[in-house]
Amino acid sequence: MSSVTLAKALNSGLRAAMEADPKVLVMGEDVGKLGGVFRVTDGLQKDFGEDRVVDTPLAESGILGTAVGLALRGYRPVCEIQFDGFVYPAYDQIVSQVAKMRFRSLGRLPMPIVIRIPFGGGIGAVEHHSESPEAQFAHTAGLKVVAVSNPVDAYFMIQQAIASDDPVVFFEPKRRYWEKAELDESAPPPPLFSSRVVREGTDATVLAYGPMVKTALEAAIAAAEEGRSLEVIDLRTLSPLDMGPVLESVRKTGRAVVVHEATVNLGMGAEVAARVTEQCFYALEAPVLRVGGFDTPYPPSRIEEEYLPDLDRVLDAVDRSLAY
Amino acid sequence: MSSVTLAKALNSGLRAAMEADPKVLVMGEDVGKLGGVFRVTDGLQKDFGEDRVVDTPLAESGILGTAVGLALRGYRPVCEIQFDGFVYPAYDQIVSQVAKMRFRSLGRLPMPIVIRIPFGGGIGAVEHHSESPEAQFAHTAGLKVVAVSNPVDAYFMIQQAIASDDPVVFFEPKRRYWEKAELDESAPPPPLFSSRVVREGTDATVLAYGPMVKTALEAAIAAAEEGRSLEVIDLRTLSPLDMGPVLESVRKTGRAVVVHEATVNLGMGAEVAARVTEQCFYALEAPVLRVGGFDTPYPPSRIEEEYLPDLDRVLDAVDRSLAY
Amino acid sequence: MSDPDLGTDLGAVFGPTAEGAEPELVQLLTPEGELREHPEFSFDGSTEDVRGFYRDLVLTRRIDAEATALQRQGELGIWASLLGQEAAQVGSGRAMQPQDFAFPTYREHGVAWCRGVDPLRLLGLFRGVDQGGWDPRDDNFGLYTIVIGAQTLHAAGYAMGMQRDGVVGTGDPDRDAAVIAYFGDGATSQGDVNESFIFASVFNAPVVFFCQNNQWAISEPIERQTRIPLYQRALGFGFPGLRVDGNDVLACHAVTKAALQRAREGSGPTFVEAYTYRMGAHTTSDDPTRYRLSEELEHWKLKDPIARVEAYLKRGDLADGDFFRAVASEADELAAQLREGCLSMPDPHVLDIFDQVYGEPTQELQAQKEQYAAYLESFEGSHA
Amino acid sequence: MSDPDLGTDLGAVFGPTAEGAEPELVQLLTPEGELREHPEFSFDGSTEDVRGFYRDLVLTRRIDAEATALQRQGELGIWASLLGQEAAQVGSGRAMQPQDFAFPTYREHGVAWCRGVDPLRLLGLFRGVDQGGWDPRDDNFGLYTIVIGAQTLHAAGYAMGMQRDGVVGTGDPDRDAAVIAYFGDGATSQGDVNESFIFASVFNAPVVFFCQNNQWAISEPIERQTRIPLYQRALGFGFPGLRVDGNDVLACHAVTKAALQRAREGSGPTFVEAYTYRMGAHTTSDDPTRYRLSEELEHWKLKDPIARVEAYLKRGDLADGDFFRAVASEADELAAQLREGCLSMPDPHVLDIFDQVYGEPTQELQAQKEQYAAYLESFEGSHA
Ligand SMILES: Cc1ncc(C[n+]2csc(CCOP(=O)(O)OP(=O)(O)O)c2C)c(N)n1
Ligand SMILES: Cc1ncc(C[n+]2csc(CCOP(=O)(O)OP(=O)(O)O)c2C)c(N)n1
Ligand SMILES: [Mg+2]
Ligand SMILES: [Mg+2]
Repeated sequence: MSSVTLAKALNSGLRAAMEADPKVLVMGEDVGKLGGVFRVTDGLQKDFGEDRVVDTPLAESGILGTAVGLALRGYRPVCEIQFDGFVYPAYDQIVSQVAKMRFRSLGRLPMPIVIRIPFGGGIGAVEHHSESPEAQFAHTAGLKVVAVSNPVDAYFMIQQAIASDDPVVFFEPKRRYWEKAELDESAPPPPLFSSRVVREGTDATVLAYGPMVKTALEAAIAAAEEGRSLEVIDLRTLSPLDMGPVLESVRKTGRAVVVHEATVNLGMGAEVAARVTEQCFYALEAPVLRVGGFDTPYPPSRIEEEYLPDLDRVLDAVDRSLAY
Repeated sequence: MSSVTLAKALNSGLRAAMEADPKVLVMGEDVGKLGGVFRVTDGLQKDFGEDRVVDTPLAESGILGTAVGLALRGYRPVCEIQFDGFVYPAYDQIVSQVAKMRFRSLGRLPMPIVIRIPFGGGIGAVEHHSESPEAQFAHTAGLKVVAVSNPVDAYFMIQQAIASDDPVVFFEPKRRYWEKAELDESAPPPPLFSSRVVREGTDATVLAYGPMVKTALEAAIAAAEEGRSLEVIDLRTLSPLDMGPVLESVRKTGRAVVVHEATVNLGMGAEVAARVTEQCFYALEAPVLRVGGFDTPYPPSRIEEEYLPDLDRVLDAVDRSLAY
Repeated sequence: MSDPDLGTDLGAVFGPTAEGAEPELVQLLTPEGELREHPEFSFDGSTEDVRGFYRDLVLTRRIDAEATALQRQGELGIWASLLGQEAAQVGSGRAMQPQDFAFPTYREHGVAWCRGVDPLRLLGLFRGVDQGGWDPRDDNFGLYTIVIGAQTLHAAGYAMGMQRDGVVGTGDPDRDAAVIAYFGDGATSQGDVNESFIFASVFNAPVVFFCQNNQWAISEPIERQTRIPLYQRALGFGFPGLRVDGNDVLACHAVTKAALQRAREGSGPTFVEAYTYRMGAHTTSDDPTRYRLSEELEHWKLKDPIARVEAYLKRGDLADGDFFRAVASEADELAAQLREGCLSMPDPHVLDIFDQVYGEPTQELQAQKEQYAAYLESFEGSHA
Repeated sequence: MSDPDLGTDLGAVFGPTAEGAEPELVQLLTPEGELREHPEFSFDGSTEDVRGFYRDLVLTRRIDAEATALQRQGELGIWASLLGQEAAQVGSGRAMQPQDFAFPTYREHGVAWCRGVDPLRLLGLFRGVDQGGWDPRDDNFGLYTIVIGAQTLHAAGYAMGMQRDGVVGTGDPDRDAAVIAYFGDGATSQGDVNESFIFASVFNAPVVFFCQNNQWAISEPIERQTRIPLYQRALGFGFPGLRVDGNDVLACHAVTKAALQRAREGSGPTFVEAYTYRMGAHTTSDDPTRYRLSEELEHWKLKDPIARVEAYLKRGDLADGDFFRAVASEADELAAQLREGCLSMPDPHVLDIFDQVYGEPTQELQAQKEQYAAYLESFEGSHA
């Protein structure tokens, strides 16, 4: 048992995966000597060499396109996108090649590629460094999408994602990179594509993932002081969604609030709301409410705290839900 | 009054816009002599010259990126993406530049760019020629997104989109290009960003856009024969959504089915369902049901008719809704 | 332009040297069927090889013609004809070793033939029964790629994989391998293609970039993609580029063989521009009369890739009537088989697609499959 | 490699001619401050101009230093220093005419200065109060662009607009205009940048591609982006490319002026590689000690862009102590103003963002604004 940051847990997970399988490669911009701008790949090139930890030319489409070729040759590339806002140049290779190669080949050609994306805001960054593009990938058939919320999941989920024969878009909550937790590397992890109740409650269900899980938990604590019992679920997997625990919880509480940083319009909350409503219509005491970014581009960092969902906005939504 | 195809109506609309404003440019692959693979720009280069109807190098990011520069210089580029599946190389320029330039400039710099995208399946095409990527653009703040369903709208909406100082992603139902309708060019059109009831009914509301409007109307006719009265709404605008007519209708019928070709998971139907449920919760007799593509890539054309939503699948959903 | 007051003509002094100048084109067999000397390249094959090329060229063209006919009769949804590009494809395809890997566009039917892919498998995509009916690992021939240029990055990455597998520059001819990436003149404008040049050159990956410049990208002439000869693009990325007569199978073979050899030895990428012409429409959906003149076509007819080989074989009495008759009837048989196979191609079953998306199926998708199966059954078999 | 059995060395015969060979670098002022002759270029300005450059260089460096200090003190979230690149930016910036237009990256503070943009406006993005605080139309200086390479396509498009406006090649020096696109060495690997070369060359658009090769893309050395001198990239696209001493303000001015002139006259694009060095960290968030050696830094210190101009002015008695003192104190004043202005920069109001997304506001967004305003009020002003 040791206390590690989320960034360090990812680093350890990557290291474990590279030790376990010589076909695992890490590639991206500045992942070598620098160890990535968040140090997630720190020390890997030193220990595994330049052939397995590849500083690529500055071209995201090139990174994903060559990763496809490497995967066809039997490798398992783990591609780092330096910041969420820079995944778009690779969008074509991701949605038309990575996501479709297996389908195109009648199921023959696996694409064991992991696309690591530090996402979300809250770190006082400039434009394009605080995006939340997860819904666009979750909408793309052929991809699997997960989001990490804590160091323990980070350590295990990155290894599970690398072990997957399907392409996984792996979202890392950059504002939580420095949060710590006790990590027991011997404790058996839950399946990669499963969501989990992280706090039990009875009055309403708060659904979150990535950086918003902490916010949801803080909201639940605050609510408890006011005598309201919130159940918090960490979705963990965004595609496929693991609706089991979600439906079970909502059937119990009758109320649900979905929280994410991404724009509410067509964000993950839309899909969760639609499914919850469809699958436990009569159990709902109130419509599923959504808390997320407004329908604007991400604002200048000086006002990002007002733009981002926080404890108060979650509780406000819970109040509105309970008012039904 | 003359009977024109949807493709011809777009052609006439483009011509009218180019005559009205010398700053309007048409650019894309094969839009010149060929007149586009669907002939939507037929004859325009001959009449307006190569400076205003530009055959570009084969590079979608280049098309949108240079369009941004032209817009900054005061032009109004109308960019043709040859097929839906080929918009992705331009995705970065669209979501990070076209969509954000005005916001980045504190509202100073308009981006009067229209991105024409023939979308959807049903024409027996090969891979990448039958995609429905509208939800991804609707999720992107800074863009406006519309979908055309008939020749009359095509003629007016393309002109309205070109006249807009905001970027408009303009979806054209390629399988309906050859459908005809009477066009009265002097009839005043409804606002661009408005949805419309295209058939009145009382038992349930069917919401559709683009190619699926015809399918929805056919379903309504079939339902009528079985004594069920369906109201059909053509959403027309996907971002912003015009919820007024939708909510009014659902409050009346208590039931709604959303239909689109795109993958159901995080498709437009998710957002419509979430909003309808939130905004007329107590009026709903049944959850909003969604009919759309399965969570697979678009299949080989020999089975596309089974993959695509059709009259029967719409009616099946209506039955399930009425069963609540 | 000359700019006296600044005392320098940037274009002249710092511009592309070969601008304007007619680029030299590697040719070993003239349109008349005469062998030609070239200072750098020579065909090192036997007469048997040339007869083999002739057979490949004829069969390839026949396959293409049959597919076009099948489309006309509604058996294929669309077809992309390689008419006129047979020599570029057979010459380069035959230069490959079994361990090499080819990444095609949607038009490399001749390369597929050389790699040993059953021509029938090529039709699936165009008939709409599948999106890639062969297993690329069987013959080291990738799936057809429709998104222009995307496959060039796959090629660079695959070549990087070969480097990591230690099959480059070992000196063992049966071991050393390389990749060949096919693309068109229009594709050279895509960011992906240029990025593939960068990855390949920076990592010195064993890739031959084989560009068939057939003068057209649908309706756009080559001038819409470049203002200098395409092969010179490579000079901007630090590796050799050269232009070969794309209608000369001997030259295409010699040049590609040298480029592949260079890649296998660890000397990095080469750009080969096969200068040829798209004799047919872009695809069966296209109408070239809208944008190009028939004179151009007539001009290129004189450079036909097959006629010159036939002339060469006949002039030198290197093949007799029996040979030509045999090839012709083999072509007819092949075409007949192809037609028969096409007509009897089974349609896919819609329920199968749910199992082809992921290696590890998702509950959600399985549920969709079951629901849809039940739905189809509710029509008592009228759909299913 | 040499390949006897194939009788040709593709690399030698068809490879980039200048591979290996030390590329020639345009230099007019040596690091020691001595003027140097060049066959093609000469500085055509006056001593007054050189003093002006000196002032620009010093003030630019001072602005940069102050911004770095402000970041260290927590007044800016981040800062991208141009330390070491002053000459490239001032030389090229001063070569522009008012009607020309510049598309910068996030590091062109020196160009902004030359264009007349208030330095304070540059800080907004880095302080997080806005994402572009100046109106590009005021000084023909585009907004900072963070997505690497994206602005090069905007530049090509803007230049195509100039062509359509009839302000290229008219012969009227006050009318003819051109665009200059700034980007780094790392950016040359992006598809967008290569596509911008293609659009500019195919349409012969009036663009100068000004690449500041500062040897590093964050932690990646130039070898990760190219294996030949960057300026040679242009040869692959059919327009001139040349390398200039990026620490020599006179050479950067002369070369950029000639390139812009060429563009204005309608002779199309030019690629200028300003060979320089990033003396500081990539940004204030970066730690270069993790990936590069201090020797390199020491080596480049000897080529300082300001020292050589100072040496030149002093050696020739072209400026006296008063001049240098005046510039120094002007710099201090400017820095003080900048600091004061920065500290008093108003924070944006969150409710304003709802009005900056669209020209024609949407009901949905207006509703969100009103709801949020009401929500904020519910905290009796504690938020708002
Ligand atoms: C990214 C992308 N954009 C557009 C298209 C549509 N398209 C198909 S083929 C083609 C022209 C390709 O020309 P070229 O590269 O010269 O190859 P050729 O067809 O001549 O063999 C175009 C524009 C596409 N398939 N992919
Ligand atoms: C598309 C994209 N990918 C990655 C980044 C992250 N990033 C910011 S600056 C930079 C390096 C740029 O190097 P160079 O082009 O040489 O410019 P310099 O910073 O040296 O001036 C990178 C990778 C980005 N901003 N945009
Ligand atoms: Mg072509
Ligand atoms: Mg740099």
